[in-house]
Amino acid sequence: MARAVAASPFAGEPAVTDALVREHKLTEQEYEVILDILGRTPTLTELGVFSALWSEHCSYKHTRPVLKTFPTEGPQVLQGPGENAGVLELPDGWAVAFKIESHNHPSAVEPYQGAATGVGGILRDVFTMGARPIAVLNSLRFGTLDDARNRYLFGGVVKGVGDYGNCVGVPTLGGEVTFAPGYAGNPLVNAMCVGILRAKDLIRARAHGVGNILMNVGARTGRDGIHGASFASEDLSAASEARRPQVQVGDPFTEKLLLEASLELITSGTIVAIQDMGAAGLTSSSAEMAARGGVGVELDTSKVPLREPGMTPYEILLSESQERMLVVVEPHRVAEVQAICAKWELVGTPIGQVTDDGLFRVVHDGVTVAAIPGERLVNGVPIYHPEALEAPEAIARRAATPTAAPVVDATDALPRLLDDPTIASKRWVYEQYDSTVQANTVLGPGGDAGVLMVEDAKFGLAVSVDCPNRYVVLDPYEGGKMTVAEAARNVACTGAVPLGITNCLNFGNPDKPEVFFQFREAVRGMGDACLAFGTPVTGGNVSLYNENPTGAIDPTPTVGMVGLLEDVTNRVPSSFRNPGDLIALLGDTTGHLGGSMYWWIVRDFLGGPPPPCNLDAEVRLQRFLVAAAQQGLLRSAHDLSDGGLAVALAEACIGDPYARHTLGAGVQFAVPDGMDPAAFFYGEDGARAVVSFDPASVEAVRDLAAAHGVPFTVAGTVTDPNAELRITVGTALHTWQTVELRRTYFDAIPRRMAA
Amino acid sequence: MSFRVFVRVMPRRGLLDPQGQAVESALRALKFDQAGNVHVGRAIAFDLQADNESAARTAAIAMCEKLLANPVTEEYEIEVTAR
Amino acid sequence: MSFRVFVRVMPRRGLLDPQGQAVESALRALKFDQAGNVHVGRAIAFDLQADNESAARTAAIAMCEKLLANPVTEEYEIEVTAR
Amino acid sequence: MTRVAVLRFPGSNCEPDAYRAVEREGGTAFYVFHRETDLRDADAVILPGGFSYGDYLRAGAIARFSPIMAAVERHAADGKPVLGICNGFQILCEAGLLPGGLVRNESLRYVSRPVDVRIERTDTPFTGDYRQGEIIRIPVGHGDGRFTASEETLDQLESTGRIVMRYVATGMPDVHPNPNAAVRDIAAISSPGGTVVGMMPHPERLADDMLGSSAGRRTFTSLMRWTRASVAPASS
Ligand SMILES: Nc1ncnc2c1ncn2[C@@H]1O[C@H](COP(=O)(O)OP(=O)(O)O)[C@@H](O)[C@H]1O
Ligand SMILES: [Mg+2]
Repeated sequence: MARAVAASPFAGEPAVTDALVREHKLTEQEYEVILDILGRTPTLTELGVFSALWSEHCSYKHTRPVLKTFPTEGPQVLQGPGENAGVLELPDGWAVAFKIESHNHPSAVEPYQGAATGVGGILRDVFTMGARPIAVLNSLRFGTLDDARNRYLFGGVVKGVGDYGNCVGVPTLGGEVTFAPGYAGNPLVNAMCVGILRAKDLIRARAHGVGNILMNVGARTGRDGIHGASFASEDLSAASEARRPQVQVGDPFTEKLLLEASLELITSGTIVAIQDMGAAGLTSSSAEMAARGGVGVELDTSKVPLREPGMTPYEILLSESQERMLVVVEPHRVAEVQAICAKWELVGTPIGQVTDDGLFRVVHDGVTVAAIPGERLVNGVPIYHPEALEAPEAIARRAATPTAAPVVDATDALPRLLDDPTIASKRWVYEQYDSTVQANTVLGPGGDAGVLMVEDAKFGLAVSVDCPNRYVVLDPYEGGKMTVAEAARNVACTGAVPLGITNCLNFGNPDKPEVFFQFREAVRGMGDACLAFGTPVTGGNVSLYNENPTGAIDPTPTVGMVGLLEDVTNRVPSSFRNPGDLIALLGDTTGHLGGSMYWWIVRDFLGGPPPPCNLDAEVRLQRFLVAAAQQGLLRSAHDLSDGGLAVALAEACIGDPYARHTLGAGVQFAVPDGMDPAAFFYGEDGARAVVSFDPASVEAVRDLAAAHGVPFTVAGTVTDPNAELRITVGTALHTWQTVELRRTYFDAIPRRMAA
Repeated sequence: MSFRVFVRVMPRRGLLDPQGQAVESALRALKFDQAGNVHVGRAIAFDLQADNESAARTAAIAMCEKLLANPVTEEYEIEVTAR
Repeated sequence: MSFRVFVRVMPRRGLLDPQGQAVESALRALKFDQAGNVHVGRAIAFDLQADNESAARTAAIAMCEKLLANPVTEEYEIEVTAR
Repeated sequence: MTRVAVLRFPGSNCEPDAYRAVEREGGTAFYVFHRETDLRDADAVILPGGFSYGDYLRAGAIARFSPIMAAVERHAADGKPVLGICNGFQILCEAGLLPGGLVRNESLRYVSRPVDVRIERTDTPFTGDYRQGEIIRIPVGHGDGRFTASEETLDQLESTGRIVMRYVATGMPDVHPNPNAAVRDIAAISSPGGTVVGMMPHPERLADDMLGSSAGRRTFTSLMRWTRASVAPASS
């Protein structure tokens, strides 16, 4: 193991004091370990380096043991957790790289730049694997839109996501937006990127080859986001308001050049390794690459191209200026790298080298200002095993039932639900995102999952990002399972086989036992579902301390799923296609209202047990949907989630976001004994979908459902353009004008944003 | 009294200004190399009714603080002229 | 000599200025109804080396004509101050 | 074989889509970098969509000064086909190869969605395979797509038949047919001779049946036919 050596403070740097240690968010215990690692007092520069790498964001010190329980293996996995992005194998020598990451805290302070730089970061994670980004997804959560601040945050975040992805030229194929009081003051902004590569071009971020050169490629370094890493590991407070000047500004134009240059550097085999400078910038990228490669690094911070004069090594090491890459290259190829950079209007600057002493060493103008044993710097952080205990209130809420009477009857509840921004169309959002650039978008936003084709390939990919956070807050384990189940169902509805997931675990302060309970149980549920579905976890990210003065956010473990359509021509849309097609309901309906949107919107009550997630039933439904698509049996398939059966039927009638007309439907159901029609319409039992198909196929579809053990009820037919939606339950007929439902559904968000 | 107000909202000093950089290099490419330290922001012009100039300025400042400038990323300057 | 130049590029009079309208209604919503005739454009600031003020102005005009403003859709004003 | 130069400015991002659309129809596409000065005997030039120079200052304002643009001007002056799509249209306007300008959408928001446009003119190199008055549905994706020009210019464009596409209502009840409030619903215009065309919609993004429609294909089949026949440009 590398032994510590001396380092001297940078000119004018104060000596490290207890106060400084505290300010760097290091505990006494952690500081003891630092003293032991160094065998001396750290310089301020070293303290800053430890503080960044030992922040929750970079070190996972509270969550590592729990994350280890995720299933991460499978024949399709080319790269699991531990790199910038996970990679799965596809047909014909192709592979898909994907990853989701949060930018919650920056977006709470500056929604536009926070969201924009979040997209920039996740794009870099994917193209540093050698993959060309082909899709972006985003998962967003805000307080309710009746509040002006929430509208401001929502509008700013959406514009930020759009402006960045649009400029780089990556289509946004999907996402989700939820509005709930639990996110007021602490919005969640999770961005996912999916990239495609030739499996042979896969490159890992591991520094090796003693004497190889470290190069800084891309933007100059300024004082942006210094301590962003520890900032992201802190409750939002007056203090973080005061940190405002740290906001990072994104430059998608430079990102696009960086993307092209990086892919050219990788596919031309010019470089040894590449890593983006994300959280904790130069420090984490260099230290992590060295640790992964089991080598040391020496950085000369005086060589780093600066945007502002007089920056100290401390600032240069911790700056989070965007659009920068750290590249490892053999000495004789530096000029080649610089030529490729120049072709893309970028600068490549040697700033250090790979060493054999295992040290993370920083020199500035010839003075060694930091020298830390690299392995212990990256992996030596104390690991915590916080107490996990469910809050009594949570247990009580799960047992409770609504007391308020319904504000509307079972029929009028449907427009109410379609007008709720969480259920309503998100067209106002995805219309601001370019969804057709790259000319591969087969199914864009608005359906269950985005589907894209790959040039000259037969297969297609389906992508979705989901988190039914209402279920998770009520029952983290069942909710965790349902999160993966919903993503898989969405992907399967298009006909794609769920392949694997990435995840972004957004939770509150892990030192609160009730928060850590939510975390542990949600992860357990997600892991169980991933095992059942054969969809390993390939990576992700954890965002803790999502708290504001009013307490922790609702726990939100977001799942990003990638699925494979062996033949993209088999993709299935989510809304009805032709008058005369038959409509069938798949799965069991028990009228489960616990945790439902109906209780929340119509009875002003969030509680009860969420629908239990039957993994076996989910798997059977997924397999049926995939088989039916492969046999070309289905004209549409739409899964049931928020708002249950009635909302799913309404959405299938309302049609595509730019349809010239709606379609009507007439369906009949025999009510299960004594079930309240509201429960039947709006209950949220899982493992269900509404499908439509050519009447000629009815036998084939029925047999296929039977073969997969999926409950199957032919309910009625698709009727004429702009006709009514008519649902007969038992003897009672309920009718709605689909044209009005459509207006309500598409107007809900624009109406509120115009306010 | 009626005043004409011009507000100049520029990126906060120290923050990256990619637009300023792009314009600066475009100017260089066009051989306008005597120009430097280029920054690009927003210009807002409006008429304002107020009792006197200082009242007008006070109102304009309030507008900038509340709406016209984003204190997180921008700084502003106000120019008030009677008309 | 060194000069500081401020250029204000505004939408051509007569052209629809949705940004100006949006800001105007936002100001009304915030009860700043003493403001009217709001327009939003671009502000460009830079340092300029020139022998004298009129040379500086001439250079700045050339920059606007060539790059900084689009005569079809925009009009500009220049402010030059010695420093 | 029709040789089509697809320009690459820093920040262009639709050039692979245009390249594919040309090759799909049997043309030979090749990229020409902004720093180059020669179009390598291209029969036609496409300025693709994207965000050249990040759209900083004004969309297309910086790209128009790229070294390659002198060659594009010569190519246009020779009456050879030039197509500017979206950002390419913005660059052509900034360069003065087409009149008017493209400014911020009235909604102040970027808009990505299909629009219905009517083909107003079929004697350009890019619309010959469409039917006069035909309405096609095709995607747009832009934040600065509102075409504007002086009344005189607009009247002249109308009277000389240089409006190539207009946004039209075909009943998408809940969206405005004109996605950016372009004056006189103008989606595409041409040079006096019709050989230089700028359009906000993206035909190259809808040139494959797998995408649910191939309404954009004929923009490129038209070009192939036009260059093969290489008839003199129709002048009005
Ligand atoms: N929730 C999670 N599940 C699985 N792997 C995770 C999770 N969170 C983080 N990881 C893995 O830990 C590594 C470090 O994560 P992160 O710090 O987010 O990467 P980056 O350095 O790109 O920000 C990544 O490889 C990531 O995939
Ligand atoms: Mg990262």
